[in-house]
Amino acid sequence: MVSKLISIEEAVDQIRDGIRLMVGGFGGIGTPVSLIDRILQKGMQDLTLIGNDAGFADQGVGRLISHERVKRLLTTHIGSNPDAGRQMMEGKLEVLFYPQGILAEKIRAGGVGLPAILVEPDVGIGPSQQEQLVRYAGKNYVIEPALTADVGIVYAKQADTYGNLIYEKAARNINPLVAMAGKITIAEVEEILPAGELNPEHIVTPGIFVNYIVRTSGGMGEWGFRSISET
Amino acid sequence: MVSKLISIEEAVDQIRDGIRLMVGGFGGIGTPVSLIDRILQKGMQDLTLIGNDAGFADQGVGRLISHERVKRLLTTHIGSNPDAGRQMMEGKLEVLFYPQGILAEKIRAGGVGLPAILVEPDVGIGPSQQEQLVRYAGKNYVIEPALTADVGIVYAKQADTYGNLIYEKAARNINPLVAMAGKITIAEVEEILPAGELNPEHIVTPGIFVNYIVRTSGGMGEWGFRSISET
Amino acid sequence: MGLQIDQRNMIARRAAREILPGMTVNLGIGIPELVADFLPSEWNVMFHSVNGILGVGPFPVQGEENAHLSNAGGTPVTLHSGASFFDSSIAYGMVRSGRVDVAFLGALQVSQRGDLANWIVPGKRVYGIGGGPELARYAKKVIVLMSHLNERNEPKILRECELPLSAKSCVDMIITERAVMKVTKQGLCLTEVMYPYSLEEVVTKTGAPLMISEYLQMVD
Amino acid sequence: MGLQIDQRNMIARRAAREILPGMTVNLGIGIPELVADFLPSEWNVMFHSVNGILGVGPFPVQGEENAHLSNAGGTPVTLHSGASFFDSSIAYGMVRSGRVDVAFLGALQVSQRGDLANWIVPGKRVYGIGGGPELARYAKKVIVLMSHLNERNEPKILRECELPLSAKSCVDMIITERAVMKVTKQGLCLTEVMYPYSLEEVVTKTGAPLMISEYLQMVD
Repeated sequence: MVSKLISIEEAVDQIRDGIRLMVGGFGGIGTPVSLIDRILQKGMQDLTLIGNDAGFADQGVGRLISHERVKRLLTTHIGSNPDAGRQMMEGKLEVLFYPQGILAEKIRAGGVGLPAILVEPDVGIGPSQQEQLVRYAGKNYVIEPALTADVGIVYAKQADTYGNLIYEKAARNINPLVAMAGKITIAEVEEILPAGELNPEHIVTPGIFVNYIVRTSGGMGEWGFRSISET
Repeated sequence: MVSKLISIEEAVDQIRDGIRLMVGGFGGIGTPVSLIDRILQKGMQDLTLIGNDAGFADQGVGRLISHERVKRLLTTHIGSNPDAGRQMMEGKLEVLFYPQGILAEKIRAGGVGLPAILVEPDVGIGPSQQEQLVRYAGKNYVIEPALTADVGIVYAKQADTYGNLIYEKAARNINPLVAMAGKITIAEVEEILPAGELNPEHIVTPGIFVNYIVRTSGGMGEWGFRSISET
Repeated sequence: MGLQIDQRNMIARRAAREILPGMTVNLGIGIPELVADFLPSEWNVMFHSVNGILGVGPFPVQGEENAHLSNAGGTPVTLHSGASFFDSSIAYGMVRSGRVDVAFLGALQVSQRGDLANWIVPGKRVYGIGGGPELARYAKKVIVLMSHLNERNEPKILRECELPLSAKSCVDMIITERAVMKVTKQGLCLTEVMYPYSLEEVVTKTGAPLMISEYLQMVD
Repeated sequence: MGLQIDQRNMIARRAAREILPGMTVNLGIGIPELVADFLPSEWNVMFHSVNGILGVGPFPVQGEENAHLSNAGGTPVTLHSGASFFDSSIAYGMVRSGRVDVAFLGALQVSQRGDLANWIVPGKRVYGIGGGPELARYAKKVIVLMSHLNERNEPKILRECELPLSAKSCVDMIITERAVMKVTKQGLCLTEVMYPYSLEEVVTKTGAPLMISEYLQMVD
């Protein structure tokens, strides 16, 4: 079998200025940090970033925002990255907020080829963002378009060379959804095995969704935990 | 932890004449046969049955149809059960056909609390079944309502007493979707372990979706395989 | 804001009394994260975390944190027996299909009708909408745990929220370091006043009318 | 209908030539199930089954069938290395998002425009819509494998399908025991005639006009 394992440099060649980049991870956990590092080093900019949250200013996906590489952010929460809020208020960063479960379903819909989802209007989508309403079975619903991306990047614990992925604990979060929604999907993985060595029952993301695998250069160790906010 | 394990008699007490019953399984594989046996014995009738296919006349879910316990069938394929086709043509059985992937998504939508899905009009939903069209982003879509059930019955290989489920091979099919879509979900299971004995990474259906577990009395062994159709 | 750790713990301890054995409970970020500490493990309360865990256990002892195991707030956790992992779409599927019994949320402001504001302070700080609106809309019971006053000692419980709303008419109960209030159709009903605060101190520092429960308790 | 096993195998062998190494391929019920037998395992073609398998392997030897491992047609199968299991919503997610390279389907009738009928014979037999319409609509390439004639020796390839359609204008290619035809914008183009049939026998037994390819092959 042709292995999908490539170098991180080859992988990041898929990512160009101005693309829609979707990123797995939730509050820093399960973020593909090596890919993000390399995107920063290569200087890509004007990105449209889609992800659960804005991470932290100096960690994970948040660094793309803090280094002003992102012009548009589709997310649910930016409380842990004050740079995102500041750039938003200064008009440098366009932010579209979605409720977390809705964002997850929009990404999944993109991944499984559905055009859109129907959502109740009162779950946190601002009226200005409600592009189209439809009356159905006596109630109003918002039509929320499915989300896809030019490139999706995810973090997984294990892969085989076909691209089958297994995640780890809470690092699963939105990664399996992001893995389906990219035209190109790149997985950053800790352990890479020959095809056939993962138990088919335990695979969470079938390899058909994954175009490339790269070996992670780590980074988790340095992070530690941080509470996202204290209300 | 209060165990969700009950007897098959207690489980089938949840099922009454005229309810919407959703059943896991695909072409006989992964069907909760012991529960179906007991439903037949108890004489329940006027069921609305939702499932992938009509099974076989003398095996699995098909027996409910052949014994004329079903008045309405929402499914994708009945080619393997001639009784279903005959009852349909005689006007005894109302059959609504959905394309397989659409039926699966309708069940999933019901399970995760979404009201409906949007579907392209040319994937096999008959015009007479297209209840409501919506124009969205320059194209027409059918609004297909989410499916839920009064009771959903599934087959799993392993459960713990909290109701976490692990399936086996192709017996997974629509079972994890059906497990989410019932107001009451009953799982028929081969092996039942104390809570904590299943690896949390390997659980496919979290126990929150499952109300009751019963021990299967088997039946798979006798079946053998049959090809659904030969075109 | 500005609460001492013992006040935060007191709120969490009181909140735990709203939970019954076997319930499915979501703990939001902040004070809600502390609630689990006040429940006996043998009650088998299943704590739900929107990042994809059902069955969150106690905080780990220092040095035994797992880098991949935190709650939605980023705090390291452990697992309870019967726990499972899944993706966020299923986590919210549990919420949206009505399978979460109680959600504890933090708040910036709450109105007398149970409106919730917890995502933005215009011109100052943007948190983001997060998962609050969906938990508020779909959990069977919604309880806000927060400080009674903001940093400028102004009431956070108001006739109308001044901050943009996260969700309307969703809160069932408010627990602060000073008081416990139920949201009823007639407005807020004060049921408990916490030591060392007086009834008058609670009423004065609440920005909405309070009905006094006939069973009002002064809690030590 | 009524084809001998060697004819069915011949169709399947010819069909296998439309597959390249590493492709993702869906095999429908009937003759399509036989296609995998004619591909070298080292090509690592990933066979997709809508009941929730990617990486279907060869048929097991008799006595080694697994009761829980069959393809969508109910035939026992084995696994190829790299295989995975998932639920049917993900199986169709792969289809709908355009990740299946080739789908081989059976048919009752096909029109000259590539319309497909394979779900009902009104008044006689109802098969059901199954997964055909979605595979037909979303697979990158759709190839029908069927007998050239029905049980009454009438053509199954027609100007217009007489039976209710499963999907419109979706078929790219038709392979029967008599011929291989491509569906083009101008209509059907005959590219191969199978031994022992003659060009005339194919044309006569086809219910739609056939353009003859300038590269027409008479296949032994």
